[in-house]
Amino acid sequence: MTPLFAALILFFFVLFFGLFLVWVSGLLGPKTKFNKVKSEAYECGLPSQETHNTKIPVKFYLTAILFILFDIEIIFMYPWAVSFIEFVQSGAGPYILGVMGVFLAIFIYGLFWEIKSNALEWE
Amino acid sequence: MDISTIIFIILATIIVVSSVSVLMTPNPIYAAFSLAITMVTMGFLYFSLDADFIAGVQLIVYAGAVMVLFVMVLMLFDLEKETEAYSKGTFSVFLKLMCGLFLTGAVALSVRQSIKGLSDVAKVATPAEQVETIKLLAGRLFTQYVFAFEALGVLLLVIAIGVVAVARSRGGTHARH
Amino acid sequence: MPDISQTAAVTLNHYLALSAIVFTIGMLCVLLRRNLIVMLMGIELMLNAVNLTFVAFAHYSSDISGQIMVFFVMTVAAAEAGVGLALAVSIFKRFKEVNIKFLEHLKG
Amino acid sequence: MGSDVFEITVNLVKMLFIFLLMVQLVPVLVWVERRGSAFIQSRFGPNRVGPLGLTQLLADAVKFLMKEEFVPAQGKKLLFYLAPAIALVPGAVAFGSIPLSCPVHIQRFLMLQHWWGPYDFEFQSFHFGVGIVFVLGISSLGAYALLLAGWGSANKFSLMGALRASAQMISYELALGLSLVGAILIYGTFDFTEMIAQQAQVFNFELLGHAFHLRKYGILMQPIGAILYFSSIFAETNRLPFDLPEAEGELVVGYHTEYGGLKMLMFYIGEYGHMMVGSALFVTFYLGGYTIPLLTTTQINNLFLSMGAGPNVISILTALVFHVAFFAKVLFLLWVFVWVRWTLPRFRYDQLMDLGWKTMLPWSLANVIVTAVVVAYVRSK
Repeated sequence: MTPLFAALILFFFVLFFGLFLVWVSGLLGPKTKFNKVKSEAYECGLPSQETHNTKIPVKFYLTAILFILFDIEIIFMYPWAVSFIEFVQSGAGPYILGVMGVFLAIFIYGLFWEIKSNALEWE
Repeated sequence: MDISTIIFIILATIIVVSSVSVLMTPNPIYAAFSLAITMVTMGFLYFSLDADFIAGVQLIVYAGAVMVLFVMVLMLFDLEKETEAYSKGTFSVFLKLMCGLFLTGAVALSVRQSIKGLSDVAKVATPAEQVETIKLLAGRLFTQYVFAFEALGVLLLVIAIGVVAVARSRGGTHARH
Repeated sequence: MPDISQTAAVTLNHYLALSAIVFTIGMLCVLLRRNLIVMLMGIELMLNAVNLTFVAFAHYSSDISGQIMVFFVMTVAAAEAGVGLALAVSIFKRFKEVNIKFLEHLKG
Repeated sequence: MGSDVFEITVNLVKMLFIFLLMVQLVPVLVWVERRGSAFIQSRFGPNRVGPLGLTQLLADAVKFLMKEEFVPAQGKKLLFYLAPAIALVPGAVAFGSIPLSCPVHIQRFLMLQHWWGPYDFEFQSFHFGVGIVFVLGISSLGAYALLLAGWGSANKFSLMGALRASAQMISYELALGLSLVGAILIYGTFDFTEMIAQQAQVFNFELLGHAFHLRKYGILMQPIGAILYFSSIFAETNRLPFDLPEAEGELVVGYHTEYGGLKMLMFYIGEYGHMMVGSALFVTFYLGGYTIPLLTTTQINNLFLSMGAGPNVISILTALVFHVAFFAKVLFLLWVFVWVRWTLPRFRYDQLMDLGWKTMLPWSLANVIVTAVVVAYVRSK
């Protein structure tokens, strides 16, 4: 049993278990006739002012884009962190610190630039 | 048929079906979700190739970040159905299809030619060896490829600044009022 | 009599063929679709196919460099998606349109 | 695949057991949450159905099952039904890769006129060498359930809730990922089992004339990392004080506004699963995993040996003892979730984002830098 095969079995098992639960809940519940008012989108007792496709602030997407960029920089730190002790023990400690130091300096400059330029402000 | 073959067949089928549905679905949101399925399955395929770390990165970066961004942007655009999803004109479609088929043939042929020198039997790594693989990867990354690594740091910085600048920019001569 | 488990095993060919198929689908996506975002998705698909080739070669030739290349390609691909979407959003904000047909008029 | 039928069967049963463990814990947690909230607010909480209101859960389950099926008219049916199923997946799969106890060693034994074994069963569904990277990757898929639900419901509250939730999740994923780098620097591995083995080591020191023997638990070496990690799981799981996606005053209940009955319950199972994975990771990284502070494996083995148990039974019982220890730690952390819920007020959305990007990210960066310098100094000697 390779870990991948086990993970795939679990993945699909849980997915189909979830779909099965959805199906069962539809089967057991009471059946009602179609009701136009009921099947409208939820609103607090008033006719809906806006539809679901309302304007979404650009802010969300800017956050997501900055997230991707910083996420990759963090992913680069994972192999660095995991092999750090080996590098240090083989006498390359200052070198590996310097390599990541330059990278981190760029990262920190980017982060503070974003903060300073109000790209991360939410009103 | 051994277990790795079954895994490969299942994953390959999912990848092909979902990537075809990226091409075929007229609604971009469904296309984005299909692409997300492709990415996740591709990640699992990397696990079967003993590239565990790369597979994890694929899940984190592609499935977890890039595709979320795509979906968010599509929600921002609010495009229910596209009016003209595909390029028109039978001739241009024919041309493009021919291009695609030609490329497939070329790639398949070159693949057939290029694999002669490589052994088909690969060793299977145990979890302990996987850890060593990561350390090997890190060792190469921070010595042999260190310049590329730092250059990517600069690239990401430039893009982080550029994206904010592009998002801020307004006006221009072509604005439709 | 040949050993069935040997002949049925997944070889490099299988991965490369899969990669070629995905690459072609991605290219068709770029060529045929007219939505800017879906075209970007096609590019991501092509990059993924290339990554698969790299990982498969790294596995079958026992050389880790392929995986490092994949790492770099992923970084560049994510950066490309970021910039591409930023441009698409700013185009959409200005013209309320992401169809490539419309963008043909942007000349001069 | 395993070598024989017995091993494969045990592995499958184990997988099912761990999955059911997670699902079964959810009603218990709901009960803890209700009774705990009641305790903090000095009221009774559910106390009518069964002793201490324990069977309230069963009544609730039946009620959820009997709810009417409902899809909004403009909703996208496929996405609407798929979202709750997907919400279950990340928590369950990520939980499967965390070791819940020490491995069980089974010696050769005779069954059905056939010799079986020897076997080594790990107390986890599957063991990836890159443990933490796999868990982070799988949990990042959680955003899809939210986005599918938000988009599929065709409701502006759902959509806004989903967008807020995913923006919040991705913002805090940075601080979360970075706070773990400090711990990985110290352990030098991605593998959970190895991390736990390293934390089981004892280091001795003298203070004020007393000799101390402490386990090398991660929280002693990475206190700031532990705090940052624990705070970011609150945001990752959309719990108070970071439950902006379902802030009742503004967005009804966020992305699952249109869901009812069992489908809504499944989102809760997903959320609690996420909480459990977060807590289990915290235990593995910072609280020594399944180890017990003052007890070693040999001591427990000797205890069972003195009771006259055979080697296989000893191995199983030892694993169970460690399993209980692991779950005691996880349950304590889950209680902290409830505790914090009624202690801290909710943040405003801009404060939440500021906290994630401008406070926690720089602090975890500083943590990484300091840890790296210290590790380089200590290990080079």
